[in-house]
Amino acid sequence: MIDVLIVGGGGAGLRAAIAVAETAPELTVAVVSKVYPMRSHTVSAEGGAAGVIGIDDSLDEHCYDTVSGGDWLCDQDAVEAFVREAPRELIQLEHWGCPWSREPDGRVAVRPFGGMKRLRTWYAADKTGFHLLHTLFQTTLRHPWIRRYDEWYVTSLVVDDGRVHGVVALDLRTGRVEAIPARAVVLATGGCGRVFPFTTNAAIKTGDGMALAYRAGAPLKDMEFVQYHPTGLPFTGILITEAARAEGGWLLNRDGYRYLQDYDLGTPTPTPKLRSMELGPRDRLSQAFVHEQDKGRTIDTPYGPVVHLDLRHLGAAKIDARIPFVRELCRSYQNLDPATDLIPVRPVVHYMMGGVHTDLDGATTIAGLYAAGETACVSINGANRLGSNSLPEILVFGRRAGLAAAAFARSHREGEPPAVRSQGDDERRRLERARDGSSVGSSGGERIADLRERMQHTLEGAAGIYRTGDALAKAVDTLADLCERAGEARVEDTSATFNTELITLLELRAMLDVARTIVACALGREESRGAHQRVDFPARDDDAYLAHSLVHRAPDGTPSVGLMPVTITCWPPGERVYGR
Amino acid sequence: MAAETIRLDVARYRPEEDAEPVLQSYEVPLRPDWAVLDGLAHIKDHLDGTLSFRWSCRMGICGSCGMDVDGEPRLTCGTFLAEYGAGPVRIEPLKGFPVIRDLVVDIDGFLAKLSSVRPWLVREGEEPPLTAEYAQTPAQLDAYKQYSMCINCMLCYSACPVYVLDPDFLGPAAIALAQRYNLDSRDMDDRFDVLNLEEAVWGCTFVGDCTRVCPKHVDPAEAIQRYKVTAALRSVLPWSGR
Amino acid sequence: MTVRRRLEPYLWLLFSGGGVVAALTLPVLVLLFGVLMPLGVVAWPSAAHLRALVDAPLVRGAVVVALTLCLFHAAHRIRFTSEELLGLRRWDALVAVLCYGAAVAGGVTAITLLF
Amino acid sequence: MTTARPPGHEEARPYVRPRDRWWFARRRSLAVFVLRELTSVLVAWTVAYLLLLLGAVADGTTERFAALAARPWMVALNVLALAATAFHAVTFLNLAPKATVVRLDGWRVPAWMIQGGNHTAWLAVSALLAYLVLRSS
Ligand SMILES: Cc1cc2nc3c(=O)[nH]c(=O)nc-3n(C[C@H](O)[C@H](O)[C@H](O)COP(=O)(O)OP(=O)(O)OC[C@H]3O[C@@H](n4cnc5c(N)ncnc54)[C@H](O)[C@@H]3O)c2cc1C
Ligand code: SF4
Ligand code: F3S
Ligand code: FES
Repeated sequence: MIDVLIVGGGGAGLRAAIAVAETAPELTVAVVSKVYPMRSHTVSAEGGAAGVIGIDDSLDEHCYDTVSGGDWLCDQDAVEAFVREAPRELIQLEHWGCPWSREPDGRVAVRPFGGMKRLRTWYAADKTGFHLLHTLFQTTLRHPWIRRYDEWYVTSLVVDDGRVHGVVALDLRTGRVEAIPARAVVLATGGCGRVFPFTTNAAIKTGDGMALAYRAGAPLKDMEFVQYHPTGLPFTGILITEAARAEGGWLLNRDGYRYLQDYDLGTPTPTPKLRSMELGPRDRLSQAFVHEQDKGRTIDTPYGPVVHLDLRHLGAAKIDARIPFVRELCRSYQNLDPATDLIPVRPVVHYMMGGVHTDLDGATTIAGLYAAGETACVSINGANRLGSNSLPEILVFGRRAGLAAAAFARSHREGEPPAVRSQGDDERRRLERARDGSSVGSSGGERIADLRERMQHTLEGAAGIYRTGDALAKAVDTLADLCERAGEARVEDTSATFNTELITLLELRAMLDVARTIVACALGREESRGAHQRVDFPARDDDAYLAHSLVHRAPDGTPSVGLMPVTITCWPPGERVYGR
Repeated sequence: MAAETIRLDVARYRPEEDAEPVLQSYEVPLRPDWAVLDGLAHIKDHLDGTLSFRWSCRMGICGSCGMDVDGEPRLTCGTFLAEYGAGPVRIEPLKGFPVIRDLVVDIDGFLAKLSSVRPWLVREGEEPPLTAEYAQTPAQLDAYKQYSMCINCMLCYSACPVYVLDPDFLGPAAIALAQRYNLDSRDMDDRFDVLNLEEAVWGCTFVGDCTRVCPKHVDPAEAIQRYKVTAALRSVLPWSGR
Repeated sequence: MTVRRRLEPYLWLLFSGGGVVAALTLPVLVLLFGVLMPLGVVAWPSAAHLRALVDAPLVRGAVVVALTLCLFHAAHRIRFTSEELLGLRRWDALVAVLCYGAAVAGGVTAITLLF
Repeated sequence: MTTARPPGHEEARPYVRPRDRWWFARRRSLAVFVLRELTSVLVAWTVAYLLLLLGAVADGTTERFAALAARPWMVALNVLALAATAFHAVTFLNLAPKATVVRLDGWRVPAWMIQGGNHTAWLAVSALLAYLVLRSS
């Protein structure tokens, strides 16, 4: 029996595993991941990780930037804990070997980032997530007692009497479905960007963990807050990191005009100014794009309208030194050179502010079940996450969840309840039927990809940068219908070995559950705040909605949304001011 | 549908029914900005759901999508169909690894090799408190930076004839990873016991194809040759620790 | 196995040294003695001149070392290439003895000829 | 960290490709590699040839050696040896910077400089040897 079982081998999961291995070596700890850990999506993060180290910086200022960036929907006690522990975690990573970029005197270097008033973003060139994840992964290799289930897909949580007892998982390699009993479970499964058609997120970001918790009875929180990143490459959705703007890049419309000055984001200066213009927060920049599009000042391409990101004035040498990956990506995937050409960009779905509702230790409402990372919502991101806050978040709360799970496992030593095996058996039968095609006529049923595309376009139409009540209400019905049809989708592949088609179907079902909560929460919140902009309710309404949305799964499978108060400690709601 | 198409000849291996891989042909649209991976995704989504392959980031950083494309190990997310003119394009699993299914190969052996070189900072003495970082100048960072860029895509293994003939060979990426730590000013180990072996650096005959195919310019061939010098000097001059 | 592990760095040093010597000296020597002189493009030096060239014991020593290194270089490469081309990895110990043995024999021959 | 594959999880058998005898013919770069390695055979021959010459000098039978050396097949073999040793020299001296990374004050000396230096040395040594052999005859 495993003491602490961690679902997910990304930054949050590995940090949790190390925390357990180092502080509680007597416990058995395992990491289950549907891809090899170093393939996890954390690897794609580019720009950096925020943590206060500068002498002219302070914890309070980082808190304030985060809270105002999140349009006052952050829980301020969580933000304070986060900001306090972030520098420690980043130094810890340095001690484990992370190749942070450096100042000439050997100290770690920091760069500016969107919505941050000070230089506090640590970076490893523009492959921060890559270096962070590989450092964590390699550090876990020191602890041979961390067991790894590589390429196992968790299909459900075993919950009995309000308490988690393990998971059921499918070994891709052999096709076997196994119950893995555990005393405590940490969900660290990352985000769900793939519910949208155009996203920076990797193929594996299908919101599995959110769906697992939600189906098991734990509520999700603030699901309506979906972050668009203002600069993705058209077609692929590959991210051009915010660091490109932090280093001095400009956003230009079809007339070569720095249009952000028209949207209350300050006045253009030749060099970047913190919390101003191109360094405003992501929600505001993405919204400005839509207005430019409405005014006909964007550029049309086969993949939709774009604006231009101009890095040419930085020169090849600076680009190569600070943001080499941007140049590499543009050259390999867009066939242009940012040193001499304009980069076409458009807003792209990037990050999920919402997730499984947890407290400061990652605890969910189910005993023994914890969540951390993008899949969780501790509420430090509020209505809009600031760039470079997510990497430190997965470290701080990954560690906290790991420690809390270890403590739980230590104090709950009883054996495995019979429910574990029987649920494992049920799940096995269910999945085998799906694979044999005996639950569905394999010739009947619809294609998984068709259903997925329908879902994605429904979400983009109804829950994009700007939303209306009508569209959302319609989407509620469309998604309910898609959910039903996904129950009978066609699986042609009957092989037990590495059956990726079956996984695709399971992922689609997870995404549909998550999509329904996004739409339900968005419909419920009749105001505009941060990344949630309702055309029919354009103002922020603190009287009614200075509160988190909490969504439960009703017995009939529909989402039911309630509200929960926001924790305010030092920073009462105010106006979000940028560029002044 | 688009008028222009290209034929992909894809290796299929279903262990339950096939004794060895067979090529299966598919016609997919030929679009100027489609990578080989987009072609495969098109097959899986619209033509044949039973095709299995790994991918995730489709931006050349997660290292999952390495395959043999027309005889060369490539990252399929960064290889464009248009490179192959009128086609057809032959897509096979990475050579040198056991094939689990279709385009999916077994990488557990590779992971065991990575772990065997102690790929973490080895320090002596007590851990310093978490209040300050170890100092490292940009020049010191530069000394190992390139070797830290490896995405574990295994193209170099597939390209290395020594590895393909002898699966016990520690191989390019694992040795480069060892050097990444050896050359890090914060590390205190030289990993001599695991690198100074027949199956480690001395197995390499400097073919150099590992470096040629590496999509991240890690230059593992260089890493290995440099360690040969280190190991030889250490053997001749016992006091030259590192 | 452990013996071979300990030997490997030395063999490699001999191989590398030999590679350098072979690269720097052999092309010009075959060019002169193997091609230009036999073809009569340049005249053969007199026997006396040649003997005088290798007269000093130091020079003789150097010639022996240089030629032996070149042979080690060749032996090392032949060992690995034959194994790779013919799939003889399993017989490495035998191949190695044959290859390096031949190089040693060549070195001994050089000594007997020059001293 | 270790991988967990519990016993009893026997998977369907993975396919292992048989050894490819013609691996070196599949890619140009591999063919060049094999050629480069095979120069060693002619390096060995060159040394043997020079040993024969030394033997002849020692025994005073240089005349007979010259006659042997002038045989057409011998000349052909040595032309081949010349090509091989020259190819060896070029590749070997070019690859040297891989093994020796020279850093001056944190600045990495670029490969072409090291290679340039190596080739200059080659030229100098060759000139010196030619001078020694040819000077008084
Ligand atoms: C392109 C890009 C750039 C970014 N840049 C930055 C940046 O500069 N700064 C910043 O702070 N943030 C950045 N972010 C955000 C940040 O990278 C992510 O929020 C963060 O990495 C999430 O980490 P995680 O550990 O929660 O999840 P992930 O790294 O996504 O890991 C999820 C893990 O869960 C596993 N998993 C999922 N479902 C299952 C299942 N059903 N069964 C078993 N295992 C499962 C997966 O295999 C994986 O190992 C960026 C994001 C993107 C997309
Ligand atoms: S060294 Fe290069 S080719 Fe080899 S695994 Fe690493 S990135 Fe891939
Ligand atoms: S291809 Fe192989 S032989 Fe050495 S130089 Fe690279 S590892
Ligand atoms: S899909 Fe990640 S490297 Fe190609």
